[in-house]
Amino acid sequence: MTMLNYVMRRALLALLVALTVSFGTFALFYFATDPAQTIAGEDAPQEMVEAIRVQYGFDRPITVQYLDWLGGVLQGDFGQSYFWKQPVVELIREHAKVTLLLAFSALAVTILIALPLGISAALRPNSWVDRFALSTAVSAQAIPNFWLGLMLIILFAVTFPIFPVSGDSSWRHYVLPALVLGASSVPAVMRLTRTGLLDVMGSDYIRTARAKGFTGYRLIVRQALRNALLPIVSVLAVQLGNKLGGSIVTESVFSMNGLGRLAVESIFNSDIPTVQSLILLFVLTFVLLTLAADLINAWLDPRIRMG
Amino acid sequence: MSTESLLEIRDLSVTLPTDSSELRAVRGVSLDLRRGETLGIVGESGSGKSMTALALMNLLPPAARRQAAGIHFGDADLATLGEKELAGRVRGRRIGMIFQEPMTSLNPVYTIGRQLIETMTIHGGTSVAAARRRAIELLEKVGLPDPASRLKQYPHEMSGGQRQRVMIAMALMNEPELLIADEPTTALDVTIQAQILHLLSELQRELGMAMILITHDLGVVSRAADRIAVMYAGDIVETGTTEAVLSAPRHPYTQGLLECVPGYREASARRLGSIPGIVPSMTGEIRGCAFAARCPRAVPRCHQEDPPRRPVAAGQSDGAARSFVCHDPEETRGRGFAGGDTATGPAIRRGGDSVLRVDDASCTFSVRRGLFGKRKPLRALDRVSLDIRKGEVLALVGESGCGKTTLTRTIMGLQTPDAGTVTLAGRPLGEQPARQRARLIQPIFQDPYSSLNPRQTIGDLIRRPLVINRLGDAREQRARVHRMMDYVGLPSRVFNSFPDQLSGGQRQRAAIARALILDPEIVICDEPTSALDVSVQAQILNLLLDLRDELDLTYLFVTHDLSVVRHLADRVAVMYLGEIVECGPGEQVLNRPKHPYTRALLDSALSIEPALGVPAPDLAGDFPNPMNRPSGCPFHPRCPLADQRCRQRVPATETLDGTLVKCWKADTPPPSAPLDVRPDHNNKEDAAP
Amino acid sequence: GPDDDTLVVAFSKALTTVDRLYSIQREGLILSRLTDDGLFYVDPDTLEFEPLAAASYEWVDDTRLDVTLREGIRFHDGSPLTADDVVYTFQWVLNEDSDTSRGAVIRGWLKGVEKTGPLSVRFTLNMPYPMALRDLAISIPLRKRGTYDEDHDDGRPLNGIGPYRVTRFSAGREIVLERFEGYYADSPKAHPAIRNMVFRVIPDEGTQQAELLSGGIDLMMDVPPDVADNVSALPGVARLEGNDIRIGYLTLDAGGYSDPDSPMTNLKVRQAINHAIDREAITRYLVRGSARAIPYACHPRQFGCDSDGPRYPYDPGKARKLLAEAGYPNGFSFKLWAYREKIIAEAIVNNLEAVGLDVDLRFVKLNVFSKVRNEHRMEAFFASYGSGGTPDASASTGVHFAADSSRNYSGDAALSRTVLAAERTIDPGQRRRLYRQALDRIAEQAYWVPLFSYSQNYLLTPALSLPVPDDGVPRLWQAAWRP
Amino acid sequence: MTLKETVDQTDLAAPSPHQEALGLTPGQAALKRARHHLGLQLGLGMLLVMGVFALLAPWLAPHDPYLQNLSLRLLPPAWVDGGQWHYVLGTDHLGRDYLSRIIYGARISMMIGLGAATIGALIGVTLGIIAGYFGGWLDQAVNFLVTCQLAVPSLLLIMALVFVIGQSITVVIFVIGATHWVFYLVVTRAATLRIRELDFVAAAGAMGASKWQIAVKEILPNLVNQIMVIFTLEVAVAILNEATLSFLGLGVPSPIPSWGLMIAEGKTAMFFQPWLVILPGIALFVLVIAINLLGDGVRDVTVTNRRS
Ligand SMILES: Nc1ncnc2c1ncn2[C@@H]1O[C@H](COP(=O)(O)OP(=O)(O)OP(=O)(O)O)[C@@H](O)[C@H]1O
Ligand SMILES: Nc1ncnc2c1ncn2[C@@H]1O[C@H](COP(=O)(O)OP(=O)(O)OP(=O)(O)O)[C@@H](O)[C@H]1O
Ligand SMILES: [Mg+2]
Ligand SMILES: [Mg+2]
Repeated sequence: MTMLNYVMRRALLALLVALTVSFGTFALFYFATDPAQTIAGEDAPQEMVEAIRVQYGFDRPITVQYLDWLGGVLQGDFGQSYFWKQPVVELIREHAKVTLLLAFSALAVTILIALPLGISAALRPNSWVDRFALSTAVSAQAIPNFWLGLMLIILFAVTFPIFPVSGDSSWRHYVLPALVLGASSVPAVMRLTRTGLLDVMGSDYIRTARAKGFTGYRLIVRQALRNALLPIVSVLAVQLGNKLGGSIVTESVFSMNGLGRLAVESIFNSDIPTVQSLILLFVLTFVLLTLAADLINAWLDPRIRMG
Repeated sequence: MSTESLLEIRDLSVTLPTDSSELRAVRGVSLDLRRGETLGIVGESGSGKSMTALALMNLLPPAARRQAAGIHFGDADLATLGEKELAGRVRGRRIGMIFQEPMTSLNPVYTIGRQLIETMTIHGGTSVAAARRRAIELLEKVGLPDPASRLKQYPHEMSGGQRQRVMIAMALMNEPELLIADEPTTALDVTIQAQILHLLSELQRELGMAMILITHDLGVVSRAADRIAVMYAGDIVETGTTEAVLSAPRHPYTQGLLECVPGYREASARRLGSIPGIVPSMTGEIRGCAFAARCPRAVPRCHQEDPPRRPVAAGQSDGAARSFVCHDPEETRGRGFAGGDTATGPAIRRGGDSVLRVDDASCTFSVRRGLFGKRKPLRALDRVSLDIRKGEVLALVGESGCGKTTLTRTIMGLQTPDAGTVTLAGRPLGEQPARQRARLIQPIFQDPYSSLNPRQTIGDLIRRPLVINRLGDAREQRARVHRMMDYVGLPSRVFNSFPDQLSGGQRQRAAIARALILDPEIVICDEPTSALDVSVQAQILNLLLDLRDELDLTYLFVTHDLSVVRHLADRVAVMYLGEIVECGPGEQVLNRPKHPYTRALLDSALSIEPALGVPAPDLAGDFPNPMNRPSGCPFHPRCPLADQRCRQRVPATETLDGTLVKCWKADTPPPSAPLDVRPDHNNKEDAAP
Repeated sequence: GPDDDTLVVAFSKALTTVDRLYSIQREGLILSRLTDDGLFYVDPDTLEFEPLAAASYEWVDDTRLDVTLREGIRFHDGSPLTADDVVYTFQWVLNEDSDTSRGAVIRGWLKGVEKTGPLSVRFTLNMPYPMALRDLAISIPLRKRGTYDEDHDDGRPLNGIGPYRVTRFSAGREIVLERFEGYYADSPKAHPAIRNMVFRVIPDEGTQQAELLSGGIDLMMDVPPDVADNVSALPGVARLEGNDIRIGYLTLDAGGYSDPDSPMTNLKVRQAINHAIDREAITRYLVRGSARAIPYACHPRQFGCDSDGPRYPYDPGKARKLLAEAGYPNGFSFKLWAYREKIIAEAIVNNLEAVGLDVDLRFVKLNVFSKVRNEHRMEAFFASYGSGGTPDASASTGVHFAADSSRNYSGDAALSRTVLAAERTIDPGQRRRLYRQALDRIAEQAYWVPLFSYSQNYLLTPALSLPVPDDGVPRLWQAAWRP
Repeated sequence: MTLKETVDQTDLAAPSPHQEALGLTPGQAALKRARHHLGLQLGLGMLLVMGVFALLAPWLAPHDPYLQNLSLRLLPPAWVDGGQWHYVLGTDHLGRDYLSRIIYGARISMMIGLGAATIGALIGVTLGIIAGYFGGWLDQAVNFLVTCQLAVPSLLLIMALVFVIGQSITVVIFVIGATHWVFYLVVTRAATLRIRELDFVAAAGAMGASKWQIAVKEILPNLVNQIMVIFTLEVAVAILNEATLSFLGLGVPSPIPSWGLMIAEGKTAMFFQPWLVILPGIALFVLVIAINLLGDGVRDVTVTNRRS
């Protein structure tokens, strides 16, 4: 089964990547930070810090510590968070909910804005729609994410208190963050939709279809769309990946308890088991998403499927 | 063929906006077409042929604007019909269209079946089942075996020839009254070209369609068209019956075009005629005759006044049938084109010592197909042996993908063979340093657009070999470049220009200058003219032959154009699927071919013979995929003579009449008569009324 | 709000556990004063250590302490508190394997605990330890016997004896408390007014403000003074200002740990730096509130914080002169490390640059900071110390000047001996003398630049009344709704 | 601009057969198109203005951006009640002149943008050419690197790196540069793969040129256009990244006036002194939009043969 083969190859790559990256992070933290102090706290007396150092085994050589952790992972034990004193798996499960919800609603925002805009721009190049779409893209690209978040808070949570300022406990908490996070990938997706569709519309087979008598929406829907979707699927996969691992800024501006924040906090606190597990998770997500995009594309495009 | 008029185009113009000004791609074209008739439109690249065809059904690029006094198609005026009516009633229904690029003209993500069926169902009134039956029927008709299973295939699973057949079937689904074929065979191999053209004329006759056949190949129109329209710079400069136009061209451009075709004049004329200059850019207003700048007969009036349309009424029932657009100045009548000096043609040379030997060279690539595919070996060269002798022109012919380029790359040391050796000047190539090799052997490539680095000026480009080989100081190098540019006929003002600023012909001259500046012994020309228009091709061929004489060069000339081979080759080697199947002296191979494949190639080549029709090819099928080579003789699946032995055992190389042949049947006489007494395949009894 | 009788408090940092035995975070301290009672507690008004779960205590001698428990104290699960529970708690803490965050400290002085009656226990000490009551008051909440047994799981986040019980704990998000109706009535903390309390984790200050303004939270703690100024100017917000036992200081590498040739080993340089910093201005404009510039290495409210050592008033001219005398007329470059209050660090840098020093401010997170500090690689750092809320000089001098402390950059063995001796002395007069001696030495040698004491700002809804704490730890059980 | 666009536009061999002999040089043609490109001119204009500000900051800024005046903290802009014309845009929480800090901030942003984009380009282009031209296991290795880089959220990686290495402008530049080379790499690799097959590369081989000569002299010059376009975009990305980093507290160290840092510092007071957040935000927005306009313009202008 060749597809299985392919998937295996990718899995192997993912494994290698995960190992490399996680060892890199491990070394980085080993040489630069003192997790014991964070665990003990700012004002902790020295005996306490020392006790913790020994108790957690931070005094062992790096390879021993790393292999110890790795051994645990291989047995399905992702360890105990130093800082939260909880099983990492549980910690991640808890935070993942927020991030998943946020990422998918942001993706929905992106799709709802970018696709219609991109499609209408491509159908009438150089028209006002096109210009509008392009200027939207250019400006959206230039607004820093965190700043947009702050402005939205000033506007819609304080001046006009429509939405809550922060938190993640109800759907209303997700509106502004999803908007911010979604807006960040609008330019890329919109432009890609536009150029992709323009390319397709300028292609020989669309000319053939027109010569056969296709026009209007039928031309788009029945002939162009599937081809134009190919690049979009890939870019959406990448964007979703970015959102799942990279909503750091949004989560911090809106104080949401997602994976991004968890990652940041764990870094700041040298919570190595959590950092490591998160990185494994991110690598896995990335690989899975790109794999999924490849498979979807293969399903959409017989050329990829069969060569 | 009836005399009822089907299509009347009056004063059709197409303009396209460009960065700075407007490009007038079509300038006031008027054309008539009768039911069942085939009209050939010929002209060089960029003359506006495609734009004319697209303008008929308004399939122009979005920015283009179309104007016409009228496009009367039967009872409808296509010039005034809205997009909706055009789409609903005309496109695909009454007018079918086939495009040049079969590789990209089918939607890659849908099956052939879906694309065929929707052609009918979109216009309503037909059930899917009926459309499906029709699709199967038509696929059968266009010669695709096992049509029902073909419906499930995707375009990329088919070869170019097969796709073009699908395109034809698609265009015919609704039995259109008019079929427009825009260069339907240009991208295909000669053998396939002949098959497709033959198929088209058969179908046309059977269905009684009219057809507009657009091409730049005079050989193709001469065989396939009833009438011919010659386009130049967006206008039709001469029209008439094929026979009349080709045998007695009246417009200087038509004359020039014909002079350029190798083999149009007697084979003894080793020097081709050529039209100087290039097709003008069609931006802005053109004053006077568009051709005047390149015309040997031009007088001052030609540059100032628009030339009149002159009917040639001599004994025609239909006055519009033959005309040309020219001032036709009396005083210059009979003045021909530059290449008229037949006397200086080079003599055929033979003998000389072997300067390059290829012994049993094999070359295998490993190719992955598709995302999930495994790597598979692709054998591009299979134990090829060849030798090139001092001073000769060795032509290497074969269909696309047979390994010609791989062989030349191996010879130049750019590709290391898996097995076998290449011996250059008595030493194995592998043992020679690259620079030493470079001074013995130099290439000229097919595509003058990709063979010159767009980021270097022409001067730097030509000088580069000297720099790399550290020959002379900067001043000497520059002087040598100037001398070389002189040699190849490049004006020295282009020294500081970039390749983008040059025409195709000029670029090819620059490439030649670059190849020759190291003073090599052997020049490898990989299809050096196939990307060029005929008029430019003639210039380059002439130049190459002149240079050979002056610099005492040896050429390995790769081509698939047999008329070019006939024109200049001393010896010919024929390749098929990575093997050399026949190799021998030019006249021997071309006039008395031993291998059935050589014979088929020669049969398929279309020379300008208005009296003949498109021959029925006796070569079955397509060029096979080199990934799965047939057993035994690789040619056997397509060979009309193949028997059990051919299927099982690889033929050995043997020598017959000084020709090397690799065929079990080399001594069997051909089933059909030799080329020159070939029976008339002409199906057009009424070619010239 | 008062409507649902729920006080919502914002926490900037997430609490990792509600068990005070396993956390020393400030937030945990605030919370545990609601959920847990120790044997003793800090009287909020006098800052004395008073019995809480203990009815009375008695020092048998320097190393033995008898404690009698109150009657009728119940855990949140309804079971009564007994001497067994107390013994269990302390034995658990003393057990090396229990890994409590206080174990190391308690083990330092406590030898053992034994039951002397159903409601009385005896503590045996390793050595005379004046701060024993403090440790019992601040660090050790009482636990039900068997709480940490392997098979023990009663499904509740915490089983304490405090006036509030935890009904929900979701780490990093919120903690929900409910008034414990079974709380013993003779406790000084009895009869809290508010029924429910929610602690929401909102790391971002701006967000906290917005929440406060929009009614999402009722109380914000640790508010930077600027924010407090701004927000309290708005209607619907009240502001409280209180003391904090925390002090800010610079440590200079007098011992030459980071580099034996460091300019910081030069007394004149250290004195120059002391003179260069305008602590008055910094205190007035940046720390504000009840904060004061401090002349010595302790909080003025702490016991033993007296010294006659030299003071270093702001005098850039003198600082320059001292630098020149020390051989650095053009100043020198060094790295100043810091991990909190960036604004103040920047102001300090600005002062130092004004006298010709070239300062590279390394503002990092605590875990990096402490790594570098513990490896003694800093030439100078800006830090602060809260003394765990203890109003006694021992809480900070020992940590900073004991010989084996990684925070000790003085390299002064004699000073370290003095400090250690003070920690083992019970007699108050003797202790006072020893601390004065130590503080004098620190000031003379300018090992530190003592900067200022902190103040605490609270923002709250006007509907809430809250007594201002003196030690910086709010006593939420005293919170009430204004009528 | 997206990856695919850039990759698509590497259509080097796209013939422009109908061009007049001896037309414009590629440079001239681009200039000519630039003259009709509004976005490009607008972007360039804005960028020039900001560039002048950045270069001449010491002369243009009314105050020393580092000079603190604790007694004049948090002055509002001059036109707001309580503002002073002496401090046109007010002061920050340490009493430093906000206008001067914003002007100096342009310097920081540009320095970081240019520096990081250059480092990214060096890494990405080198790896891209190596992967594309030499292929084989080198390509595999580079592909592995790319996957590593992409699989970890880049902001997280940057934060972790800055966090452990320590904050300084150099570190920020290097870390951002070292994490933003994938775009260069993908585009150069794709273009190199395509160019490698072109005949002029074979011609150079036939002349006896070595592999490195071919890579540097034949292939690299053909990548310049795309590299330039990506470069401008990456400058913008780097600037935003630095701002984000500074906002999260891991960017350039205080007291260097970085816009992101200023926003972060102003954030706590954003409901009361909103200009502290809005003003640097606007500066950032204008700079980035100018760069993006320039980048889009350069792409439109240098990429030939783009129909529509
Ligand atoms: N999409 C387009 N946009 C702009 N100009 C175009 C476009 N297509 C063709 N042209 C220009 O229009 C002119 C006529 O082109 P046309 O395709 O009709 O030529 P042709 O005779 O079919 O040439 P060829 O033999 O190369 O197909 C040429 O100068 C060409 O450059
Ligand atoms: N680098 C390569 N990798 C994989 N396969 C290759 C490579 N180069 C050539 N091939 C394959 O080898 C076969 C021979 O190719 P080659 O280019 O030599 O044919 P050709 O006769 O020159 O064709 P054309 O007339 O189209 O130029 C083809 O099937 C081609 O696909
Ligand atoms: Mg055409
Ligand atoms: Mg070839």
